[in-house]
Amino acid sequence: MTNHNIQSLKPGWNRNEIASKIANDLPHGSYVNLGIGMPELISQYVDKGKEIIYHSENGLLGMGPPAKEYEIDYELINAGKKPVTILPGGSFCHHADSFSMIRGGHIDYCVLGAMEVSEKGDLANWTTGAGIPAVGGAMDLVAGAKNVFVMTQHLTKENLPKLVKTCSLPLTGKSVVTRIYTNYAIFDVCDNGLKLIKMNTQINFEFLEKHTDAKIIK
Amino acid sequence: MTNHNIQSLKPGWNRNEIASKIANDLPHGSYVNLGIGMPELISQYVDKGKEIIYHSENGLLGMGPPAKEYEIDYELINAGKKPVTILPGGSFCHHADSFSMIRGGHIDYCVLGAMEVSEKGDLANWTTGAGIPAVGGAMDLVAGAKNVFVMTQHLTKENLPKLVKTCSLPLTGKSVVTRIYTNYAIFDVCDNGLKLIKMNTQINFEFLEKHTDAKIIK
Amino acid sequence: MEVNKLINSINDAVAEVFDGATIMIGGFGEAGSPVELIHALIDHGSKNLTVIANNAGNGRIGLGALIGQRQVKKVICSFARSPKSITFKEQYENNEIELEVVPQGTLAERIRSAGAGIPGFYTATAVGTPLASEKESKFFDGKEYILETALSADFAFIKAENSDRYGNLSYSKTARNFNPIMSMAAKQTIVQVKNIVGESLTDPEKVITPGIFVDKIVEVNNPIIETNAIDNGEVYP
Amino acid sequence: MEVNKLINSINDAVAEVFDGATIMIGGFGEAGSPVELIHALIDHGSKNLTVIANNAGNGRIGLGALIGQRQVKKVICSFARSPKSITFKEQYENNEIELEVVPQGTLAERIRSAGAGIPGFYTATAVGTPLASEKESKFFDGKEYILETALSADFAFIKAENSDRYGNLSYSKTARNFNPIMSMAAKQTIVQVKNIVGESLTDPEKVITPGIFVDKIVEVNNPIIETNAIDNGEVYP
Repeated sequence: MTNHNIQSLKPGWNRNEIASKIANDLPHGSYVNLGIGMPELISQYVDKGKEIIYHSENGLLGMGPPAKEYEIDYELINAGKKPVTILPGGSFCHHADSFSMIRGGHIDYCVLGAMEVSEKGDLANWTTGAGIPAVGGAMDLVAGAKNVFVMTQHLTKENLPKLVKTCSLPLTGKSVVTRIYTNYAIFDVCDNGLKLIKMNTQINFEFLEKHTDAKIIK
Repeated sequence: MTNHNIQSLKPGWNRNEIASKIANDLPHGSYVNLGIGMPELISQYVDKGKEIIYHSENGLLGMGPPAKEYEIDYELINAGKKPVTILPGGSFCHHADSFSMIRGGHIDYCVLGAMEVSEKGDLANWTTGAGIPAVGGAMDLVAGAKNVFVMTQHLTKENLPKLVKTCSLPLTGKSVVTRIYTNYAIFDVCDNGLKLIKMNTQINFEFLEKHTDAKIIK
Repeated sequence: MEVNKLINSINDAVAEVFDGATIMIGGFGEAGSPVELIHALIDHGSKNLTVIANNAGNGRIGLGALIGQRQVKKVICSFARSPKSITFKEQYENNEIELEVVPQGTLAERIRSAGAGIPGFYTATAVGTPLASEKESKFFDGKEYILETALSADFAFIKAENSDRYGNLSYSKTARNFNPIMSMAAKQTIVQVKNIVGESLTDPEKVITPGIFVDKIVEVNNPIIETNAIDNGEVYP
Repeated sequence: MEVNKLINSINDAVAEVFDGATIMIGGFGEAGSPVELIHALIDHGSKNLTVIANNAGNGRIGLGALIGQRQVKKVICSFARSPKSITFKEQYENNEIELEVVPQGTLAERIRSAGAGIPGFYTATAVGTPLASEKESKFFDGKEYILETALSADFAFIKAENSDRYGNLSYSKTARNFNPIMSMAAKQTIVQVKNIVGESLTDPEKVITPGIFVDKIVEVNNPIIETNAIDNGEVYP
């Protein structure tokens, strides 16, 4: 990637704009698991006219917003181990029951970050292969949720494409991602590649193809 | 079996006496599942100085005595579908959790009736092969409980031995019975046969051997 | 817009059941048995059903009546030999209904497995018995186990004590039995409940079936007491 | 004589732990983590332990301290990379401690399986990933699954909210997590509980862990709040 390319890169949508787009696509009444990090932004953009039920894999269904200072209870935390709240209609369960919700196909949507996504929907997001390998619930979520959404920057910090023909990093799951939201565009994972659903207005298709290693279908 | 034999047959212990012997052998604090029928007699003979916790496989731990007329609640029943009570310290659970107690080896003792028991500890007690086959929880209990006690008459209604070399009826479990209580004697199932633990005083060893097809070890 | 799974009419609640469907029916004996949902299904008239339940019905109400109406082609259960199981017995003896006998714990675990995304598991139950014939076996630490597969359904009929609008359920005593696991294992879970408690169950620690496993809820305040109904010779319809 | 699993001294509660034992430790982060039992184990001094937990400890208290004392030879967990997991990181980077990484849901299910008498089960989780290498696979309905085996332990260390003398337990909110399933999966289950409530928990519908899964109970009224302790730089012993 040359300096020229870096200078010409457009920011596209910011994190909050991506979060808002995902929030719009979550249907009323759906059961949703939001991954740690960027996906945590999504819930604040959900239209007040919809009720979404949030699942946290540590045994909390009906999770509410982060706990305010005076609400903090270290026995009421989310999967990121941060103090949260529980909404009316919420419930607690143990880990095997909580992961039955995930693995048994009861979670309608999960949204996760990515290091790489392949054009077949393979996801790599748990380890670079260096350091302490730590997977958490990511492999369960991608194997079990009905719809697996990826929320990610289109390019790595080195400006390399994250959407690739074949993942080079260790996989989290094979053919699991159903939809990808980046700062540049939204794609559905199809049998023959990534189908472009929406593109940021700052960029054009040529630019998108140049910065995407995976096959894009118009 | 000749008339002479039938006339010479001694009754041995009655059902209540057998129940009392089993009750004596259940240790304080043990978790016990009593099968439908004769084993239901056992709990009334448990010494007041011991506390036994009864499990009923339909999701009741800490089962109490049968419900009195004024206590009847058709939503509080035992595995035989009869109204019962729950004792302090009792709890309810769903069927998979209840059978986890059985199948996971958490029930210390189960006591079941028998059509046949082999000298290897095979048990047949669920079907004669005719009529509607119906197994209930018997196969789970014999496969899972730490100690499987059989409580049975020594002879069939036709005065044939129930303790046999090899079961002729369809099995409930293979090499599962640990101890047998009959009206004539008590046996432990050992590698090389049924070890005689106690014998009714009305009978002698010769008589016992004559009416037992399985190998008895003195 | 609020999540609200309550349905006013019990007939609407079962309206999507189709001919040839597989239906799980909760309950152990009469405790937790969704008799009114079954009666609505009799009215609805679906045929060639496969029923997964612990028993095969009693008398001529509830599951006993559904079988009596010849709507059921197959029963998967642990114990079909109850003295009051008259409609099943009659059809079984005439080879008019199929039976798959499953040990009660294996039945429960197969149902839970379907709900938990486990297509198969190994168990010691039934090893060496006729119910293990034709089943794959495998040794773990020198002991033999057989492979059992998940048991799922198109619909689950559930009876519960309390529900809120999300479908969070609590049960009464041993009426819990198969209901929580069946609610996990069906594509559509339909619940008859004694009391609708409004916004939410009072205590989130006390929810037994979380609403995620529930699709439709109908209130039946005074359900039939099966024992009394059978003693009184009641027949549906 | 009455069933009574209460033990007065926390040191007595862990006295049977032996060198080389496998120990499950409940909790997810600090919620439900039996810090005081772990500290008693540090005092007890057992070595070469295998620990099964979701994480690998934080700071220098609880599991972080146990690892820091070099009593642990292996950790089986889903996530050992927390920023505060300092003692594990140090030993892992020096090849002084073993790690088996297990996806969190598979970890939970393997533990529950041990408690439920299931030696192995199939799952879609991790199929096609490095964590599936060397695992048997099998197709069900055309989809690939891998075989995972039960995970049991010699001891389980559990933290609960309330207990009666039978060991019936309830938990507080998300402090439930791994505790109920670990209590099923160990030969000896040792519980630290905030409140002993006497004869029985008030409501038999509300028991989360039935006493059958519990061996020893010790009361710890005011357990350490890990977050605060770590922020304060506390170190055990």
